[in-house]
Amino acid sequence: MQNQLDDRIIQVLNHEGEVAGELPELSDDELRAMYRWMVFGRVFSDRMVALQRQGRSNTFAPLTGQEASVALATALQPDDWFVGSYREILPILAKGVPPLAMLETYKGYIPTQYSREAHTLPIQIVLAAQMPHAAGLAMAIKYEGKPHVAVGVCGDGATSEGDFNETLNFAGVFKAPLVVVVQNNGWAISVPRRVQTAASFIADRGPGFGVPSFVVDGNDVLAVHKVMADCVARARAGDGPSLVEMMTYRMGAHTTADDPTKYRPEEELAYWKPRDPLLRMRMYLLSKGLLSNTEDEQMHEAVAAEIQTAVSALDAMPPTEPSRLFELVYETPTPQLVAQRAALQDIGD
Amino acid sequence: MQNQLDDRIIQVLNHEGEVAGELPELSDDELRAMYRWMVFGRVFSDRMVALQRQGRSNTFAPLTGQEASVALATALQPDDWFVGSYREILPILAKGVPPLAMLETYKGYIPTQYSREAHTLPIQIVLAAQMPHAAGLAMAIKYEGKPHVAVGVCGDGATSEGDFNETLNFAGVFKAPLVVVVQNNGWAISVPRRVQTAASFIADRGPGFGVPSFVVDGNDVLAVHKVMADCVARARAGDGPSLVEMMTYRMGAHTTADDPTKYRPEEELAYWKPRDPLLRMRMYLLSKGLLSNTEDEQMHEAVAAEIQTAVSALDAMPPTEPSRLFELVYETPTPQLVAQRAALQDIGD
Amino acid sequence: MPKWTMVQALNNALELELEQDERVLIFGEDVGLNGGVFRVTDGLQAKFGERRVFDTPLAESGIIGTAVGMAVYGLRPVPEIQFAGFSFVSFNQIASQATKMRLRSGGVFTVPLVIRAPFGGGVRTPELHGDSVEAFYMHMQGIKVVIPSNPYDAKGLLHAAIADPDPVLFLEHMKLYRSIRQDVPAERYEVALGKAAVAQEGSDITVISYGAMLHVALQAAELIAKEDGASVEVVDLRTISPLDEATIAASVSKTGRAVVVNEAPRAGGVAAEVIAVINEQCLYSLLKPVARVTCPDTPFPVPSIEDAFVPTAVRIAAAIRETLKP
Amino acid sequence: MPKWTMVQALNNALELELEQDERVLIFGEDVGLNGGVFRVTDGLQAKFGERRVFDTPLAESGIIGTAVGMAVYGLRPVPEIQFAGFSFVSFNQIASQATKMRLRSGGVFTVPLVIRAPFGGGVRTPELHGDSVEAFYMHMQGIKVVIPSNPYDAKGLLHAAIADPDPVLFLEHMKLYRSIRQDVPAERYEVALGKAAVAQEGSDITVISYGAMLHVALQAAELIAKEDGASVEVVDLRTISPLDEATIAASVSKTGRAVVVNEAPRAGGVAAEVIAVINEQCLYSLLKPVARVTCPDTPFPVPSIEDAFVPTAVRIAAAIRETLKP
Ligand SMILES: Cc1ncc(C[n+]2csc(CCOP(=O)(O)OP(=O)(O)O)c2C)c(N)n1
Ligand SMILES: Cc1ncc(C[n+]2csc(CCOP(=O)(O)OP(=O)(O)O)c2C)c(N)n1
Ligand SMILES: [Mg+2]
Ligand SMILES: [Mg+2]
Repeated sequence: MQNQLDDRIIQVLNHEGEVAGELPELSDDELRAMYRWMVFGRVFSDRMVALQRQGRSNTFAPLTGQEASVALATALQPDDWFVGSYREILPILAKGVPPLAMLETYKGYIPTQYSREAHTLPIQIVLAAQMPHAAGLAMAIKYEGKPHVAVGVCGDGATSEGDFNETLNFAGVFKAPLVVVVQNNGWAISVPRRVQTAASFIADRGPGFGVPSFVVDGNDVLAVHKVMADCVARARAGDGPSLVEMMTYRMGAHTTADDPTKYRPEEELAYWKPRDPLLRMRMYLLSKGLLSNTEDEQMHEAVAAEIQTAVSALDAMPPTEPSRLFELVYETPTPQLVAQRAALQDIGD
Repeated sequence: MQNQLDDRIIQVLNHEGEVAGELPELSDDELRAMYRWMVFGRVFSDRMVALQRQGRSNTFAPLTGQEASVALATALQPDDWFVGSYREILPILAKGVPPLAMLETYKGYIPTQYSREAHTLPIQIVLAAQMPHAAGLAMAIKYEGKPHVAVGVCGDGATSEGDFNETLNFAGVFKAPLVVVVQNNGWAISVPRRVQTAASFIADRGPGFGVPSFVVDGNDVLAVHKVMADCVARARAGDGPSLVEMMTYRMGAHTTADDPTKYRPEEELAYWKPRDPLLRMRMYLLSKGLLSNTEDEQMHEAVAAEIQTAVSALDAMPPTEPSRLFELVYETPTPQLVAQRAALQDIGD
Repeated sequence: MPKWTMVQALNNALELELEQDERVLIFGEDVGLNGGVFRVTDGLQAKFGERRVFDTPLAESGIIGTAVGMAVYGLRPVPEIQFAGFSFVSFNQIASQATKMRLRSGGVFTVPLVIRAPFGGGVRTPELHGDSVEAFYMHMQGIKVVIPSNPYDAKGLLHAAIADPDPVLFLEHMKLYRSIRQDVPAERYEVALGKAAVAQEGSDITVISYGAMLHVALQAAELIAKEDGASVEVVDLRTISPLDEATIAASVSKTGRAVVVNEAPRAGGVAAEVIAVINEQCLYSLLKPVARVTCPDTPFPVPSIEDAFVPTAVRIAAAIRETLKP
Repeated sequence: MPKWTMVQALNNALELELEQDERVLIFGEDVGLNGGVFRVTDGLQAKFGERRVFDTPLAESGIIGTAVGMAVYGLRPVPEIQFAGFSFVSFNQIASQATKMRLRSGGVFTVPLVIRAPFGGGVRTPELHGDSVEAFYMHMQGIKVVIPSNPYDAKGLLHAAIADPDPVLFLEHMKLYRSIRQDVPAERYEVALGKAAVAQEGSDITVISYGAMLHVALQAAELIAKEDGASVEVVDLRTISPLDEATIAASVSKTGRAVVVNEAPRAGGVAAEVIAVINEQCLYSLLKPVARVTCPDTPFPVPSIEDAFVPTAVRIAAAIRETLKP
């Protein structure tokens, strides 16, 4: 149980949903909106898994248990950039990427629904390779003198890659307005966190690159929001990068292609079940009177309906035309690509 | 002057050659032998530069000012492995690689003088790429249950590469009998240390990988020996890896192709001149009566003669036969290589 | 003889190697308790322990770089890269390290290393899992590149690769992992590196391919035999580097016509090298231009459109027909 | 018009770009105060400040990876890799990131990025400095590869590369940095990417090359003209990817004979692709097999034996003579 609480771990709500630290400044509406996104993440993930089981979608990485990741987006402004991988779907959606873009991607289509305005890069598959992009975005923001920040997120496994470390180093040297976030969910497929590094905390990487670092209870959405808000504010003020390690837990399989019973001790899941980030936030909202059980049910239904709308929109979409791929290699297809497209179409006919 | 002394920097001799810390256990003969190697390094480096100027050798990276690096080898046993780059010539020689092997390499020949018994990898050119090899050697030593260690060395610039960080991480996770050493000489060609990382010390990388780390006065050969002896002993005892940062200074140009007046502040050199590691050790030996000025001169002459012998041996060597390259791609040349070798020989005739 | 899939044949080869040679080590991401994401290393940790078969941190450059050190020391590391596309993260350790140590040390240090990695289209994987990367490694000196097309060859080639004193990149096409069962001897045997096989003899035209495409080529050959009555010789390269130029030249000299098929993109692919070899060795036998059937010069397509890109029997048959024209 | 070396022409192109476009940034190892190890960026930091021209930590993957982020943001990064052989450390950021962002985002995010890097034999550099790497990048989709053979083209191609909306790898042969002076206009002009040039017209045979080898090919052509009285057409590819197939085909259709020269090793090199193109486009015009003159399939040779490996005018002339035989 490497993720046990520790003095260093910043917490706002304990796992009973009781206030255990200083609350971030959030209005009641913001709190409810945050909870709604968490519900969205849970329902969306379950729906994706179901679609995959029905053969209507390709391999999907469930985010169950990591819904506090929505707070990686809630602390951001529209012009801030968000960069993550397959496990960051929830903050990607919350940052403004339409659910349809995710559905397209997992359907195996070339996405048509990305927009520059969400300031969010597509999901990264090569672990940690997105992190230098986030640093580069932050360097560009600084170069242009803009008051924005970039957030780059990866998993605990990805922190072992050279690119993760080079990112911290570039961010430190250039004092880039970047927040580097690690969603430490205890596992990299079947490889437990202790095999990734002998350090006590991944956050211990920070000082070696001159980057202030923080460990936060990653199942406590309010704590994550608070830490992120602080780090983002410092970056915005020109005070440079930070490293945030979220202690969370992957409650599901790695992906729909994975069978965690092969490697995961049952007690571990039992330990984490009551620490479910959704439960905790719901208990808090219920206790504060910001949510009733009925409202909660209604919210679940509304979210499911919203997702169904996106799924229906996907079903109504024409599948990707093979020829579209030829348009996306270069701005102008090379003579070779033009000829190859024509040749493929001939055969297709 | 980022290399100014600091509480954390382990020192045995101050730059006046006075004892400022606990002396390592070394016999008088060992002390004299160590000093002789330092002289060897200085004279060898100067000679290589001269050979390059005469067109008798290719680009060379002088090691002047970094002669305390010999202590990276003096703490090792014959079966321990040493892995470094072009700046580590002195410990490579001290570890048992014949000077002729270095002369061949810099002459642009395929070396014939390496021996497996020196347990020393050839000079690495791709910065930091040798570091995982050192970790792999250490893992192999541990796998075989041998009481040996591996030492991997790179420069301050090389620590920015992914491979450097991945090495620390593997070493930590596998508790490999490895000592990772950084020769922080203040510069990576024209790029000063502060541009490499925002960390106060490169040694601060250690804790982020669970690797104990030490900062040592890298111009104090006794301090380097002492720290290395400790780290090597711990590794040998099964207590895992360490990270050692040597604070030293590149007193010459980066290589014979480089002009440091383009970028290096003069005051910096002035600061470091009196901190010359050779001077310091000589003052200590003189003060202890372990060396006289005459003996010192004789030693310089003997070393120069020894190097001359190697240079003469090089001059007497037949140059590399082009066909030899074909023998060193695979153990058995492929049919393609056999045909290509024959074709090249036809043209040559 | 047991009827095994390629996964079983590979698993058996690794088991035999671990049994017979203490120097053999298997490591990588998820190869331990989990047995690899495709179960190629299934059960090996249970049998040989964590010392011999172990998970590493998630860092391909570190995996290959430490393997180089182990190989120099005298071990026989067999690391796995989870998908061949991720070998790019370790490109420098392969291109400039594993393959250069022999030269750099004047022959004193060698790197007997086998890098296993799955790849290939047709199985609807996410981005960069399906890419065929062999041409990048074919242009590298000091490494051999192997791609088996069936369980029998897979086992024999893997044994030969592990016995080889130099680095070998061993690429396993995901589509072949479980789609074919074959008689595979349970004991150790080698299929020599550097030797192509004539998968089907024929007289009118030669189709040269490897890996999953070999089977598509065989389908096309069948189609042509049935519909056009022509006799197609099909060559399975098996080793991509070094190419078996003699087998290629012998076949094309005989048939006078050739189609080369690879799943990778066209420009600078294996097919180009095969065509260059044919040009050099048997141009005068050639009755028509050699046809190339490959993926186009695009990134590997997203799953929903894969089938329009990866060479099909119909596309290969069309190229054969075109090349058969007088 | 000033007579400039390639270093001066490149320096001038970078200066003009920095002047005219605030989005252009130059960074890498030693490119700032030191002006690059070959002085290609000399004086640029002094003129444009550390904000526009700066040194980075020593990490090629970080350099290219951050450049990708900057390019997505809307800047025009022009990072330098100190020697092309070290680009392998950043191979994944080039092969799977810079070149894939357009597709991954459905065209929303693009990566206008120019990676400059020196390479090439004949200048007695240490290991891995001299290696010709272009074939690795030719097989990559979503990047263009440029190798100029003279100062005029170098400047014009660099302007075109920086103006290009997609990643470009711009390879500068070290031997050409200072060995040729040429009239170079001081103002901005473009030499189009993707267009080969006929460096010398001829009628009996075509020699196809690029970079430093182009000049060796021209010497061979002169030798052949003088000693054999044959007329050699010499094609300078200039852009390696995408290849200008039309120019290649036009020339070989005319002459009926071809020799392809590249400095890189043979297997899977650029010459193989050029031969495949000739096979496809003008096999029927071909009177003899196309000859390949390349380095052998060895690592780049150590300095003392370089000259025995890198193609020479004598070797090229021998290949021309062989190919000219009836
Ligand atoms: C460079 C690279 N290597 C390997 C993989 C295969 N792979 C995909 S996910 C995964 C585990 C990732 O673990 P972690 O970074 O902790 O993220 P999590 O899945 O737990 O969110 C691996 C090994 C990959 N996608 N990229
Ligand atoms: C991967 C790689 N990138 C760039 C270079 C070019 N280069 C050679 S030495 C050097 C500076 C190295 O600095 P440092 O690591 O501090 O070692 P030092 O030379 O100071 O001993 C550079 C950039 C290289 N050899 N390898
Ligand atoms: Mg994880
Ligand atoms: Mg240095």
